[in-house]
Amino acid sequence: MSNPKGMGRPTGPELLIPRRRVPARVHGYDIVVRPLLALILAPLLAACVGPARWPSAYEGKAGATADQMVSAVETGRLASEIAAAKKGLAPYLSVTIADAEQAATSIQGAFDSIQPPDRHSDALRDQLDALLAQAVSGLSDMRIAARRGEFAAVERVGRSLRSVSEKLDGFAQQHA
Amino acid sequence: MRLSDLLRADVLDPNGENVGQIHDVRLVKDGLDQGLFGPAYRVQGLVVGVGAWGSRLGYDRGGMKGPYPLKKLFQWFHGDAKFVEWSHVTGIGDNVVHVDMAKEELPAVPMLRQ
Amino acid sequence: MKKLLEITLGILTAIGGFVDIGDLVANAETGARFRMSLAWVVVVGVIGIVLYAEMAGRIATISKRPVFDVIRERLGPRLGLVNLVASFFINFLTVTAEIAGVALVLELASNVNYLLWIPLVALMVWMVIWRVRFSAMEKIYGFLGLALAVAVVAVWKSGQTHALLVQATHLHPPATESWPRYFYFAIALLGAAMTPYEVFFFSSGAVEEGWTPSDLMVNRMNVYIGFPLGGILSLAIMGGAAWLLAPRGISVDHLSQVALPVSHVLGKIGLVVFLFGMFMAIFGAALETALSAGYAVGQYFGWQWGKFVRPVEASRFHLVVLLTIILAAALALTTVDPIKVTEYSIVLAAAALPLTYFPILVVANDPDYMGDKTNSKFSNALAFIYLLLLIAVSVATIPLMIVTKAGA
Amino acid sequence: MGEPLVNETGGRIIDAGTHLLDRQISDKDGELVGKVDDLELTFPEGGAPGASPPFVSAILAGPGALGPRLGGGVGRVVSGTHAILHPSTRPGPARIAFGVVTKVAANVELAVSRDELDVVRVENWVREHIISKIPGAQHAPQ
Repeated sequence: MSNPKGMGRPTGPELLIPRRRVPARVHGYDIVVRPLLALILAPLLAACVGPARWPSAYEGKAGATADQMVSAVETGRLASEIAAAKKGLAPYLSVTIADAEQAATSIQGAFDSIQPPDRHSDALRDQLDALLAQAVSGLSDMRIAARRGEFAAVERVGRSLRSVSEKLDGFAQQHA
Repeated sequence: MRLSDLLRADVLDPNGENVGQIHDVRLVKDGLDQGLFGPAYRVQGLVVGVGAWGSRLGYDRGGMKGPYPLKKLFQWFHGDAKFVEWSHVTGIGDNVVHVDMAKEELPAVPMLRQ
Repeated sequence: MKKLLEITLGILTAIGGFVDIGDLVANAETGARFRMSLAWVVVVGVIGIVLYAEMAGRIATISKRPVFDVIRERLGPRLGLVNLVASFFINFLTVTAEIAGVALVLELASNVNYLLWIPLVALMVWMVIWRVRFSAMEKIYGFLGLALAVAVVAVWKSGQTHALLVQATHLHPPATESWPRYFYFAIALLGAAMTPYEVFFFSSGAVEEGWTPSDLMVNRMNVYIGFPLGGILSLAIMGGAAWLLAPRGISVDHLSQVALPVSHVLGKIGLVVFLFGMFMAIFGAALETALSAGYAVGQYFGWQWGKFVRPVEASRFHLVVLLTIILAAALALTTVDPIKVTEYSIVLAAAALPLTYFPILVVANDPDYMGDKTNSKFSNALAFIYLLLLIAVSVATIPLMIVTKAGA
Repeated sequence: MGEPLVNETGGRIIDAGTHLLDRQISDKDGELVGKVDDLELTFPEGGAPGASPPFVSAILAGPGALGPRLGGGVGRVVSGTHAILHPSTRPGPARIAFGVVTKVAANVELAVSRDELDVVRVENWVREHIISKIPGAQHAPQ
């Protein structure tokens, strides 16, 4: 699944339809053989991916972490957009943002506990750590503002998180 | 004696050959009078076959509507079940019942529904 | 009019069974990760539950035997006990998930931590079971749970219906997901749709309501209207996640995210209605699952069960229900992730499906029980295909769970 | 599909395992009593096998009968529970003489009230010590 640039997951709310159009015609092969192969091969492949002992595995985990963090950040941003449009209720938005913050914190914690196997991985780690920290602190700010009922601030933080989200997404695509 | 002492017991013919396991015990309501209930259910005979699995599902007693594959599967599974009239039982041991008829002479199980 | 009221049993079971915490989570999660590519599983699940719930209801109506009576009689005490232990355990996880789910909805409405709500929710569930009439119970939660239909409105107003239907024809995972995960989530959706407690509750409810053969039509109406309705609500939840959450890369791990699409499209009023619907549907499911714990145990051992007698006359039944609620609340209070409990409960339910549905199929064919109301050839053919499917699912579940690390 | 089979004197023929065992027992008021966990077979006049066939003299119900049928460790736990909960030191299973049975159909129906039977001992204990202490336990059936 090599993923050239430009095939990334759309990030803006304006992109409701997936960019990558899936071919409408599905071959019999896709329906029958691929699932079967997957069922048979998956256990074998899964056995090969252990803890991040190899740099490539570490990179994969870093990519997956970035991907998960996109989910948390985008949840916060979506909540802030709903707040901006006056379409949400204060308690609901507070909880949604707090949930996103909690998810972000545990994603960050899980990544930090993985041992980077080599120097190159250290660099990768520094790069991602910075993004994760920005995400977590942004979501914390958002939660604090939401709990205080300051939804103008929530909206502001939401806008500022857009670039973090895009960078995380770029990182995820690059290191998928 | 309890019914469960008979169920799943092995049935041995006079040659010591294993006829199978007791799947079920057939009763007929013509025994001693039991007060309100009237005549008791008395043991008429034993339903004996190989492998008891699924013998309680009803596929071996006729009348089941399907599904066709299940019907065929269980009929094949229990099709060679034998019936032993109680008069042919000669002894009851621990988890084993002796009969005085050879395996080959035992009749098939009469259906409970025509 | 009377008939209209009577179909509420089916609607409650459908809303509470189809759209409970398990479905809300599974459908939203699937929509966010796989868009609509797994929508077909909901359709397969609806047909399956319609088929087997109709049989279970017919058996209960004609032979007066609820499902666990049938399981004990046809599978015998040993296999019946294995079935009881497995079903009870899965059902217990489901009760835990539902109680926590109601508490989570209250948190969303109040911003008060869900753990503080759990004891109150557990008490409410028990009090309703203890005091509220069975027929009143099903009518209240059945109709109020219909508020979830606001999710259908949200999808419709989003203008994405056509795009979602097109997505639903893509029967393969998106590029970001693998085939094993695709199948794992398919199994989760099927487990959520066909959860065994639905038939435990539905068939016991038919006995509680004292259905007679003249109610067979009511049984059919319940099943044919109630479950597809639940299916449409499920698809709307999935659809909302597929158009709003998936393109943003959001994966669902909190109940709060499930309400985002409705809030985004319909604003405050829509959100209030949706939260209310979630509360009612999950609360209804909490009642059903807690009662089902008592039904299953009582029917296996032959104890007096049910709300159709005074509580003192069904002491052991009420004791089982009470202990189940207390222990489920205790488990929920350990801060175990309620969403994870939900996911495990539906996947394990999928693995256990043949245990429940096989005896139903056999007895629905037995004239000793059914007289001339045995299955038609058509429903037998379909039911047999489903039986094979359920067995395949049951075999595949645990390996897939290991391979995909529970869908991670 | 045909009618249920009878013998030459009109006595109904059934299979004990299929038509009697594990069925629900209900009392004269329709209340549920327990399951037919086992059947007691008696030889007339203490006769030996081979002579006159045994007849079903009683229904055995409750954990004392279910335990041995389950067998193994689980069976011992069930039987043991029965022994602990029962006042006598070596209790047999609860016995319901066939003389009080009125009908063998979907349910096995009795002519007596369940309160006269040993099998509902635990039910009564739970009622007395737990359920009846909760307010509202007596309220009407629903």
